[in-house]
Amino acid sequence: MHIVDGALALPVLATGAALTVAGVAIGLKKMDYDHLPQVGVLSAAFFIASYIHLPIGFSSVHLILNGLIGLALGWAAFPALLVALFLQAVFFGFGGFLVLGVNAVNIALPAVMVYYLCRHGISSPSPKVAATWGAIGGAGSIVITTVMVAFSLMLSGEAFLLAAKATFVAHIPVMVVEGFVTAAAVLLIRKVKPEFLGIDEERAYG
Amino acid sequence: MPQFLEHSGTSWKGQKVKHDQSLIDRLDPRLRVVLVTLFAFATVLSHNFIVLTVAVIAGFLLAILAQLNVKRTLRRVIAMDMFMIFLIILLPFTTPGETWFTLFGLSASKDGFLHALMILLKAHAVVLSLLALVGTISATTLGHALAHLRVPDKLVHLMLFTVRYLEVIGQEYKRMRRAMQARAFVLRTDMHTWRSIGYLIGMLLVHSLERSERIMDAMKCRGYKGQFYLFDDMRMGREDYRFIAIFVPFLCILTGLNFI
Amino acid sequence: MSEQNAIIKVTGLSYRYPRRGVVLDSVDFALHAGERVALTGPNGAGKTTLLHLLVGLKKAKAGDIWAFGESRSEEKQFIDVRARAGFLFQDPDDQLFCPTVLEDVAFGPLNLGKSREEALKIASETLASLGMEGFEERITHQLSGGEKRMITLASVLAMEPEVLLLDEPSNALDSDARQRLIDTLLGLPQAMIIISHDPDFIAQLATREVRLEDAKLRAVNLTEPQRVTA
Amino acid sequence: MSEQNAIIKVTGLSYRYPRRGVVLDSVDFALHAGERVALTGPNGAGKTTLLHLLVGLKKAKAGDIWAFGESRSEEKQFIDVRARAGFLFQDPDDQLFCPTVLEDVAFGPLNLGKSREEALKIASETLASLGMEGFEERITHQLSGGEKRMITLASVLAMEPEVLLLDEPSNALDSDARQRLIDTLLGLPQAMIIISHDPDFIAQLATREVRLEDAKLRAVNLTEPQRVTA
Ligand SMILES: Nc1ncnc2c1ncn2[C@@H]1O[C@H](COP(=O)(O)OP(=O)(O)OP(=O)(O)O)[C@@H](O)[C@H]1O
Ligand SMILES: Nc1ncnc2c1ncn2[C@@H]1O[C@H](COP(=O)(O)OP(=O)(O)OP(=O)(O)O)[C@@H](O)[C@H]1O
Ligand SMILES: [Mg+2]
Ligand SMILES: [Mg+2]
Repeated sequence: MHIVDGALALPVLATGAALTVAGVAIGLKKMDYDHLPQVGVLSAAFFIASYIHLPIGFSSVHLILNGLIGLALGWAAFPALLVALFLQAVFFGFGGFLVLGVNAVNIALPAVMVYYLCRHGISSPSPKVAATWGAIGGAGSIVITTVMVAFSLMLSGEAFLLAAKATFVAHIPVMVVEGFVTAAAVLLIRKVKPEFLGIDEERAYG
Repeated sequence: MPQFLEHSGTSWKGQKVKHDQSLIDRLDPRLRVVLVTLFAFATVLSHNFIVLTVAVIAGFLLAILAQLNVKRTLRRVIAMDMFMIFLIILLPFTTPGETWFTLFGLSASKDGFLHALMILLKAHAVVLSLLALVGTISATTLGHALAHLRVPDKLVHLMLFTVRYLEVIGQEYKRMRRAMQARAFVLRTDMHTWRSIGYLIGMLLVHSLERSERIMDAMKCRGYKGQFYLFDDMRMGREDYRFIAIFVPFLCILTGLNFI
Repeated sequence: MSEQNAIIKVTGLSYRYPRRGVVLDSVDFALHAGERVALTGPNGAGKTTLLHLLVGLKKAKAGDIWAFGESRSEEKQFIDVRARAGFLFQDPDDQLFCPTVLEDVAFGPLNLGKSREEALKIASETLASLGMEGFEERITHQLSGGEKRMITLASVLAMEPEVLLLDEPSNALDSDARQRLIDTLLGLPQAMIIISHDPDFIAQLATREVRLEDAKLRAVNLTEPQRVTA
Repeated sequence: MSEQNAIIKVTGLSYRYPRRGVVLDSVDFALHAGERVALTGPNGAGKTTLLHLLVGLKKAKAGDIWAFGESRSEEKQFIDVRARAGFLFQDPDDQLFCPTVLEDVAFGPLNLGKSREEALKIASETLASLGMEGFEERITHQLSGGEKRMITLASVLAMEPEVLLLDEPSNALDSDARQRLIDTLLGLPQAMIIISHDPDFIAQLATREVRLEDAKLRAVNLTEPQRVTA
């Protein structure tokens, strides 16, 4: 999902950077110092998740988990994901440096959208309903991310159209896997530590 | 990303990329961050093949100067190449223009090929210089350098926490993964696998969060009041100015080349 | 080459950690049916490492491992070993990752290819046999230390293992929970290896003791008569 | 209201966890100079929680806390308490967070406003006084369990605390390390509260025992004479 340096046009880079700065500013404002450890944990988890590979037939996919992170953090997902992407870029050469803004907005904006879309659903008293919304959040964030990645490419040149479409198709298995994995993770967390997902205890326990 | 690269990140503890001590290590971290940013701009914004070739060579030189571990760096660069290989292969066939050659009835254009080549050069120049100049700083020091460069304090603290918890989570992940293996768990393409991995991740987050709270408590018990102490000072020295004296004119020439 | 009645047998087993150096230096060991072997040794001697090697969670640098009548050296061959040996980890927190007790205990049987109904049935039965009925719907994460230990034991036993590998099972238990654990283990027919720093715990359980020190494994003479209880 | 010579004193202290319910119900307790009080009780009784309340890491739902001659209720007031009380955590992994041993031991003195040179000097001296010289440059998370315990103790002592709060200090230690710990603690002048499940460890150290059970704290009669060693 990470785009490398050199592929995108200047206006796309600038727009991405501007959106990320805005998102991070909102995120930082909504996050106080006592919250830092929690956000740091999720940022680190995103980093680790990209090393977890699951087999799909003969191939394998790695997890992205931006849906889960969005559900847990809301706007704070912006700074969390920016930090993780920055560390990956600087220390592992994953993704580029100047495209950091575009990469961050492509991954963090869907996280925030999922937060508003599914936050209510996952705190439903029925575990089935909650799991479904978890799955929607997990798969949905990947769908939006992929669409945004495709758009970033397309806006940078007609020639990328096919690559953009291919990106989308290639990520369909990821959407399925992330859906199931996020649903299970949401189910577990709401049983074990509902306050982590901002779920009211009374609601989760009926 | 190919499988053989897995786990290189789960055991990363925020230390600098393994390499031998070098000239670059003696430079001020703030300077390194600033210079790499300028270099990235000069490279990415250029459309001139001479400039890009020089930039890639400069990237290589920096990597050599920083004495980067060859095997490790190669693995990282290859991993990056895997990301864009798709894009690069498709480009010649999707860009309109005069036909250069045909493959399976598809015509590849020269323009597309040149465009692909340009992306390759830019990406490699940036990644090499980044790994050489910034990847060789330890994450904590980098955090402090960023704070000096007016990056918001909260963001810097977040980064320092993230680096600290990377180790906690990475270890916790490995231990739990091993415990699953010990109960005959094998990764497959099925619901049971996905549910189990979902549980693993959920539990990982809960454990790590609680551990992070306990670590925070332990830090408070030893008088921590919200400030990290570092055993390094940042001061520009003679070597820094010497490096600037070489690097900045080089950047000017690199930019200037675009206009001839 | 393998002894007829040894369930697990290793010869010349060696292991080293990158920066720590050699922790196991050409270790020989055999576990026979019905034995309860205590594995002792100072902190950092490599006891946990040895158990990990036995089930292939770490790869030995040298040496041979036979388990259940076959030589084992590759990851593929160890999958079967792990299905037949029950491994209790040093820290129960590492081992519990499902939200409820019942799901966690059923995880092993599911991996062994049992259907969901079967797995849940086995899980309930195992819990009952350990006197832990009523815990099925409890949240694993909120159990006390002693309860966690018993649940991880249940989740190991639910796989109907042929041998048990127990890493410091009595750690952090209060005296009641500790006694309950001893009684349970004494009632089990399986051969087992028990790591422990608790001399009294070992005295009550073990039929034989081996000590790991300075990367070497040697037998300990059990002079006190009460040590052989079985 | 505060007793003259009590270093720490609590009255009517209560605490409850959201789903767990009440763990401490109107607990009274006082620690006097020179005492070594053993705090015992079954798993999950709330012993760790009680220590956390004493230094303000958790906020009591009801009750009063006096420490070092002052009443403490707000976060600000507890900062001073934490600087003067040395807290050894149940899990040493939670407590070691610097890459090297020396940095970790120097972390506390640095926070107390010492200069870098002073802090490093104090750290080296404390390590030496515990017989841990030579460990300065070791990587903290690669130490064995026993070594970690001793290092965390050093990092607590480096702050020159007036009282010690020790949460299961002997866990997972081998017999040598355990004896070294006992000797070290017996040689320290500070008053301390020691949580432990190990009767022999308590017998060798404690001057008095209190037991936490069913959310209530009560004194235990130490009948055996050897329990009072100081
Ligand atoms: N991943 C690792 N990297 C480097 N050294 C390690 C690693 N894991 C363990 N060690 C070291 O190897 C040695 C053996 O560790 P092991 O956990 O097997 O000891 P143990 O006998 O189980 O000790 P304990 O009684 O404390 O549980 C220790 O010195 C430990 O520090
Ligand atoms: N964050 C939490 N949320 C809910 N319950 C908790 C939390 N922390 C602890 N508990 C519960 O509170 C009770 C007291 O915990 P505490 O850690 O104080 O016990 P303890 O006496 O130290 O036990 P042990 O001997 O096992 O260390 C336990 O039942 C525990 O499950
Ligand atoms: Mg061990
Ligand atoms: Mg405790």
